[in-house]
Amino acid sequence: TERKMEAKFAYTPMVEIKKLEPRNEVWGENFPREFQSWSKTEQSDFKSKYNGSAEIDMLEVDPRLVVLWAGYGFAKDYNQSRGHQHAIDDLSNSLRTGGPTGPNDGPMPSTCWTCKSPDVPRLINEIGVNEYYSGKWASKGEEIVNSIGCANCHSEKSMKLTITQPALIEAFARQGKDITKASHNEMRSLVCAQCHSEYYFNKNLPESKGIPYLVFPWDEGQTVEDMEKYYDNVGHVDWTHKISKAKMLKAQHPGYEVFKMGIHGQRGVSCSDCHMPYKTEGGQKFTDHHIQSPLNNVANSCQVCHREEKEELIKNVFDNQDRIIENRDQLERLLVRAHVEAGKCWELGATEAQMKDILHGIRLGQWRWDYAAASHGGSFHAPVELGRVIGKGIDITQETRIKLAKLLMTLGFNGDVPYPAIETKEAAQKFIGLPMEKLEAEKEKFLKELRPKWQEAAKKREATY
Amino acid sequence: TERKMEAKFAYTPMVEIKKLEPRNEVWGENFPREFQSWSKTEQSDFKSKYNGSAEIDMLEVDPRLVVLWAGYGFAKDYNQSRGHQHAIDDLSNSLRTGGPTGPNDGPMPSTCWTCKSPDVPRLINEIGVNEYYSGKWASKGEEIVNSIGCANCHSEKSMKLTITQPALIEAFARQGKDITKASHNEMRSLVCAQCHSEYYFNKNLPESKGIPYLVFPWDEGQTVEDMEKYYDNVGHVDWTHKISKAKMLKAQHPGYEVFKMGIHGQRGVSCSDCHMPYKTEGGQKFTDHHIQSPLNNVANSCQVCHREEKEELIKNVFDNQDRIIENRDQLERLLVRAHVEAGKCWELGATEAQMKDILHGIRLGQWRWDYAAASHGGSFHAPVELGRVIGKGIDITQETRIKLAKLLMTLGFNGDVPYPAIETKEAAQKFIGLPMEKLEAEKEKFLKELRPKWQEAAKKREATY
Amino acid sequence: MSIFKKLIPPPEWRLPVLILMGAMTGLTLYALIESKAVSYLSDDPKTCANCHVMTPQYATWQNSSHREWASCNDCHVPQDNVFKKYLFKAKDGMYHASVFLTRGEPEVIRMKEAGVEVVQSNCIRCHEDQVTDARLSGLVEDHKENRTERKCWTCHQEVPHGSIHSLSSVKYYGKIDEEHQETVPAWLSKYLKESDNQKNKKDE
Ligand code: HEC
Ligand code: HEC
Ligand code: HEC
Ligand code: HEC
Ligand code: HEC
Ligand code: HEC
Ligand code: HEC
Ligand code: HEC
Ligand code: HEC
Ligand code: HEC
Ligand code: HEC
Ligand code: HEC
Ligand code: HEC
Ligand code: HEC
Ligand SMILES: [Ca+2]
Ligand SMILES: [Ca+2]
Repeated sequence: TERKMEAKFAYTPMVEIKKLEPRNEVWGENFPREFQSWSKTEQSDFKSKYNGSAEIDMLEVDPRLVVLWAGYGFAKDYNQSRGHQHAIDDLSNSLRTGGPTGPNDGPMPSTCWTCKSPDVPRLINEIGVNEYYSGKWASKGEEIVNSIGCANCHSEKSMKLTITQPALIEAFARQGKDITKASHNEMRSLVCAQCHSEYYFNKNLPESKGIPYLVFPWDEGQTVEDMEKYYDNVGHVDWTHKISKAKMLKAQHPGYEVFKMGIHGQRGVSCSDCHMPYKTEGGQKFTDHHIQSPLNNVANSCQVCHREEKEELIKNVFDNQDRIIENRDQLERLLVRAHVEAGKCWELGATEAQMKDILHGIRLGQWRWDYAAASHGGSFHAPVELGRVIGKGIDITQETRIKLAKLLMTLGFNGDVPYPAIETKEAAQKFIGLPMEKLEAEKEKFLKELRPKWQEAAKKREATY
Repeated sequence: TERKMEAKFAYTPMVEIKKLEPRNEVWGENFPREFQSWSKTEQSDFKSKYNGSAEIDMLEVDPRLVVLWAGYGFAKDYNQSRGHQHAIDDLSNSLRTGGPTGPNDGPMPSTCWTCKSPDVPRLINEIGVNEYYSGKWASKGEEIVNSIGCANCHSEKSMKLTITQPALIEAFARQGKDITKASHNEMRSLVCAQCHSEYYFNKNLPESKGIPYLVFPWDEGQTVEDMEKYYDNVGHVDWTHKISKAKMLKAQHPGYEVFKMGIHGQRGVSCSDCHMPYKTEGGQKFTDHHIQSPLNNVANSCQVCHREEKEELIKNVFDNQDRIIENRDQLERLLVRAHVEAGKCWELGATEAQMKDILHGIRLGQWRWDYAAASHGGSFHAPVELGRVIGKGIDITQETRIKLAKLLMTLGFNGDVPYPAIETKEAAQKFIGLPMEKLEAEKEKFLKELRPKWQEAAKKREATY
Repeated sequence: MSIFKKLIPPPEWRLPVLILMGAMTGLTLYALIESKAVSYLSDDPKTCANCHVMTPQYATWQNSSHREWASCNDCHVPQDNVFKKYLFKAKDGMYHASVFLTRGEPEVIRMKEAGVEVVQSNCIRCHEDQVTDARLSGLVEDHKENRTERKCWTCHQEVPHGSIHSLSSVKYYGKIDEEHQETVPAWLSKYLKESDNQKNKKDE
């Protein structure tokens, strides 16, 4: 037919896209609508009640977090997520990644780059998975510069959605599922599951001994209990808490897992339906690549399926979030108390044997809190499940505090362990003894000296493509 | 032809219905479809995962309840609700209403009849509200014999929906709302709110001193906190717990209140949409008066609005219920523990002052549990809100148990107070010291001797209508 | 030949069978007439609503953005091939008529699988140029498939019948506007006829 012919003639690709091309602008030549909308993830000006693209210092908003994470990187710096185009900058700017002075310096491994850039699949293809995961974060600074983009989700040949994350493919395989069999609609969520999933670094994989290999802990399932079972089985510990000495787990954005348990996930609504809804321009429907909070785009996301007023829909979201976050915040307070009470026990000379159950209780309670808290959007994605998880978290934490109360009295302490003075981020960081000035100075130096060199080197390399 | 005629045929009344006619059969002459469907509330053969019309002895299913209600009527007997046509029988058969031997005997007041029969509006109209609420339950035995029916919800003149429950009208008035301004769609839920609402008996109303006047505690609002505030303000106590001596509140089916906080309530879906869906037979549209679990009628209720398969919809309901009930059951266990721990404290010589906060904590924790548990269907009607309520209930109860743990040690008790042996209803009732045989014998006598007399007297009275 | 022979019943059965066959033919005719099944062959939406079971769909369609563009048959009958169109209609028509007459219609009618496919392909028939990008079809593998495999009304839930589906969902069940509305009452239109006709003549 005429139009189809037209298509073949008029729309020859502008450029040929190389395999695993990391530069989004290059893809943009062929796909201007998608590229232009993707570019808008640069914007950082929308704030909803709890989320949005604006930069929000979570430790400022909620200094309790500092105590919960004492002894771990997150106590130094933790911000609410921003658009995909900020991923590289935010990783580099975070105090968690420290101030490396050379390729073998700094607190974080290479693996940290994994969910931040289309340079990652390129690099894995070039040097292999083990090599990629090896070494310090700083060792790949010159290689990884483009922020999350086309090559993370698309194959350049067919433009089909594609999975470029080894961890996701491997997690499916270990569960006996073949990700290549996923339907197109499932792929509209699975491309997100590449990164918006709970993960840990496993250093004991037989073929990758000593390498912090990225693993999704889904072997037993994806509920909070399933993943806890997995971690308990493999004996995984993310860090030892500075105050309570509990062997902690950190939950990291189990977004996909939680979403699947909610009613939208159950009904087959995909992440893209809400975060990348179709948009009509010039009578053509295309996928809006401005991934963001749907509350900044209710008309194209929610209202295509729901006839209610925008205000009403936003209220529904807030109602769910308010109800979940009320108890989540309370659980935080209880965990702060549990940590300081455990600290007091040690101070009073408690034995390992006396503390054993208590420390395990703290681990399980905080894991539940974090599963709910780190799953951004989860209070809307699956509120009933998160209500359950937090309720159970409160139960476990309080049961632990009963044991603490008894132990404290056994140790001769009769009063209440006071709630720490942590009204501000600064106060909280001081309370746990973080040398903030030093950390900030190191970071500043890194950003002024080393990082510009990485960028320069990368520019040169890319010029040869 | 028949079917076309049918569509055009309007009702011509067969009989004239008297004002507040209590006999459902009489209304049935004019409205055979509604009457016939209403008659089906007699059926007691459907069981869903947690509800249904079958007779379910809740104390048998869950003997923890016996301990939670120690010292209160509910510990004697408590069944899952059945269809409206059983209301009079179930009230009479319940061990809670005892075995009166004459009009001024028995543990319960007249007010108990209020939500069981269309004879109630008739009687109130005849003798006045105060007179109706006065005296023992047994004093009205000859007057109230027809089970929940037409006159509870309809005006005989226009067949319009109407509110015949003084407590509901008064609750609206105290909140500054005029119930006569309610829209038709609101009325489709408000007729249910007449009975499916939290209530208490207020004996201190200025105009009705000493009379157990039926009141809906909605002055501060309808959340669990709002009603608690109301009860704390008026200093209401339903009973003193036999073991812990806590001044308890009993929540009674806050069905309407909870429903309104869920997404269906928020969207303007009414109770009738699910429990009395429209039905079309022979071209006539009518309301299915077989009020029951919608899970026994998914095709006509849920599927009007949802395209999913029946099995899928039922799974959604069970998923919500499972998630809520898991933590609700855990809260029950914690409350059992709290009661027996408090009992132990008294045993060890605790003082009122030492127990004050603890007892208040038990009151608040159990009130939250009961708000969630007594609201049948609530785990589906508003799961996110009930998740919040139960989470908070767990928090309060456990905080109380921390106080208990400390007090027990202060009183010289170092071990764990054992969880009572309450594997069966019998064991639990024995544990709290209920003389079940005596109660059952009294009831039997009443059912054999007094009740037949009531029924006979009523028959004579109705023959004169 | 031998097959026909086998079908002829033994002599003693012939009379009852004849009567039965006559009755069946009569009943079928009755069914066809009573349900105005012949009207099924037309494209006028009102003929669907003839059968009061279809009133909710008629009423919702009438209030939809599609009223001016798509009739029932534009969506519910295959439009790619004239033969298929009438075959589908006849099959459907007989089926609906028999359900109607036996009062088997459920409170909430739902499309059967075959019907779902038909409607989906009709959405695409009209909207293909909007939902698929001719340009991208060349560059993106499976572009058309990706865009059209999900049922359109999982997102566009209100197109065109709204989201409440039930025989009881419309107020004047069993009546479509034509039957109970007289925009211009008969006595008045009789009076107006002449002047109308005159006007028409003048225009000519
Ligand atoms: C039915 C719609 C819907 C679906 C499907 C959905 N989300 Fe969300 N998502 C939301 C809403 C609403 C929010 C809350 C936004 C806010 O509070 O501003 C949200 C929040 C988020 C946030 C935090 C956004 C921010 O502003 O910081 C992330 C990240 C997120 N979702 C990722 C996902 C992923 C990944 C999936 C699929 C696995 C998914 N979502 C599926 C509606 C949805
Ligand atoms: C390659 C990894 C990766 C993939 C694939 C990915 N994300 Fe993200 N996403 C991130 C990271 C990292 C951030 C945080 C960036 C930051 O804060 O600097 C983020 C942030 C977000 C945000 C927050 C935006 C804001 O305005 O606050 C949303 C929403 C989101 N992603 C949704 C999605 C959805 C939906 C998909 C799939 C269609 C997806 N993401 C795929 C890594 C990824
Ligand atoms: C499996 C994918 C994945 C891995 C591995 C990963 N991240 Fe992220 N990261 C994300 C996602 C998704 C977000 C956005 C989550 C959100 O807030 O909703 C994010 C957000 C961030 C942010 C911005 C918000 C903040 O926390 O301040 C920083 C910084 C960050 N990650 C650093 C790191 C570091 C350091 C590591 C290694 C220890 C790491 N990431 C490993 C997926 C990942
Ligand atoms: C986080 C994942 C993700 C990233 C990053 C991403 N896409 Fe997409 N893209 C999708 C999804 C999901 C779809 C929808 C596919 C579908 O349903 O057909 C899509 C669709 C497309 C399509 C098909 C046409 C359309 O609009 O639906 C094109 C072309 C496209 N993307 C180009 C790009 C380009 C160019 C970039 C980089 C600037 C990019 N994409 C980055 C996930 C992504
Ligand atoms: C692709 C279709 C689709 C999109 C897009 C969508 N929803 Fe939904 N939504 C559904 C379905 C399906 C249900 C389940 C109820 C049902 O079957 O009608 C649902 C349920 C809900 C509920 C009730 C459940 C709850 O969690 O309280 C709310 C509220 C809701 N959606 C709000 C939103 C908001 C806000 C957005 C946009 C951020 C959105 N939806 C986007 C299809 C969608
Ligand atoms: C959206 C549909 C819906 C609405 C609206 C609704 N309910 Fe329900 N109701 C249910 C479902 C589903 C159940 C659970 C049935 C089961 O578990 O078998 C239920 C259970 C119940 C039960 C327990 C039934 C039993 O089998 O014992 C009662 C009583 C009840 N609802 C009363 C009400 C009242 C009163 C209202 C309005 C104030 C209302 N419902 C509104 C769907 C609804
Ligand atoms: C006059 C008081 C009254 C009114 C009005 C009333 N109910 Fe009930 N309802 C009851 C009582 C009492 C029971 C329990 C009867 C029993 O167990 O013997 C009950 C039981 C039920 C049950 C459980 C049935 C089962 O099979 O287990 C449902 C569902 C229900 N009511 C819904 C409604 C709905 C919906 C409305 C309004 C349309 C309504 N009720 C109006 C008093 C009332
Ligand atoms: C405000 C209305 C109202 C009042 C007053 C009321 N009830 Fe009920 N009653 C109900 C409703 C509604 C149900 C069904 C609730 C459910 O289980 O979902 C019910 C159920 C019952 C049942 C059947 C289930 C069971 O608990 O075994 C009995 C018996 C009963 N009530 C006894 C009483 C007694 C005794 C009193 C007085 C102390 C009383 N009722 C006062 C509304 C009321
Ligand atoms: C628990 C409350 C309740 C009881 C008891 C009740 N009805 Fe109804 N009735 C309703 C509701 C709700 C409607 C729906 C009104 C509407 O939406 O138009 C209704 C509607 C009706 C209608 C209007 C036509 C229709 O079917 O929609 C008639 C007639 C009727 N009821 C007769 C009766 C008769 C006869 C009885 C006793 C056998 C009875 N009702 C008992 C609540 C009740
Ligand atoms: C009169 C219309 C109507 C009826 C009847 C109805 N629903 Fe809904 N339902 C809705 C609306 C509206 C929403 C909110 C989401 C939306 O806007 O699509 C919803 C949401 C839901 C949700 C998602 C929220 C949640 O609680 O998880 C489920 C599940 C659901 N309904 C199941 C049912 C079931 C089961 C029944 C029958 C017992 C039922 N519905 C009856 C209109 C209805
Ligand atoms: C624009 C396309 C379109 C037109 C025009 C249309 N329909 Fe439909 N029809 C649909 C779709 C889509 C569905 C499926 C709705 C669903 O499942 O939610 C449907 C469903 C139905 C159903 C199944 C019952 C139901 O409500 O889901 C019937 C019957 C029906 N249509 C009859 C009609 C009649 C009669 C007309 C003309 C008056 C008509 N349709 C016009 C698209 C259309
Ligand atoms: C003789 C009465 C009658 C007429 C005329 C009629 N229908 Fe139906 N229709 C029915 C009945 C009865 C059903 C329910 C069948 C069932 O679900 O068992 C039905 C079901 C349907 C369905 C859903 C079931 C399916 O097969 O997918 C569609 C679509 C539909 N009709 C469309 C139409 C259209 C379009 C017309 C006009 C061309 C029409 N109907 C004319 C009686 C009729
Ligand atoms: C006979 C051709 C035809 C068919 C078949 C058809 N449409 Fe349309 N549709 C149109 C036209 C023409 C318009 C523009 C109407 C307007 O501008 O008011 C339109 C408008 C729309 C719109 C935008 C307006 C709105 O109501 O939201 C949507 C969405 C849509 N159609 C979806 C569908 C779906 C889904 C189907 C199949 C169930 C369908 N169409 C079947 C011709 C058709
Ligand atoms: C995943 C959800 C989804 C599915 C499935 C879907 N659409 Fe859409 N559709 C949308 C969104 C979102 C828009 C954009 C609305 C806007 O820009 O205002 C849209 C826009 C449209 C428009 C343009 C409406 C206008 O007002 O310009 C038409 C026509 C349309 N869709 C038809 C279809 C057809 C036909 C199908 C099936 C082949 C379909 N859609 C499937 C979500 C969907
Ligand atoms: Ca954000
Ligand atoms: Ca029941």
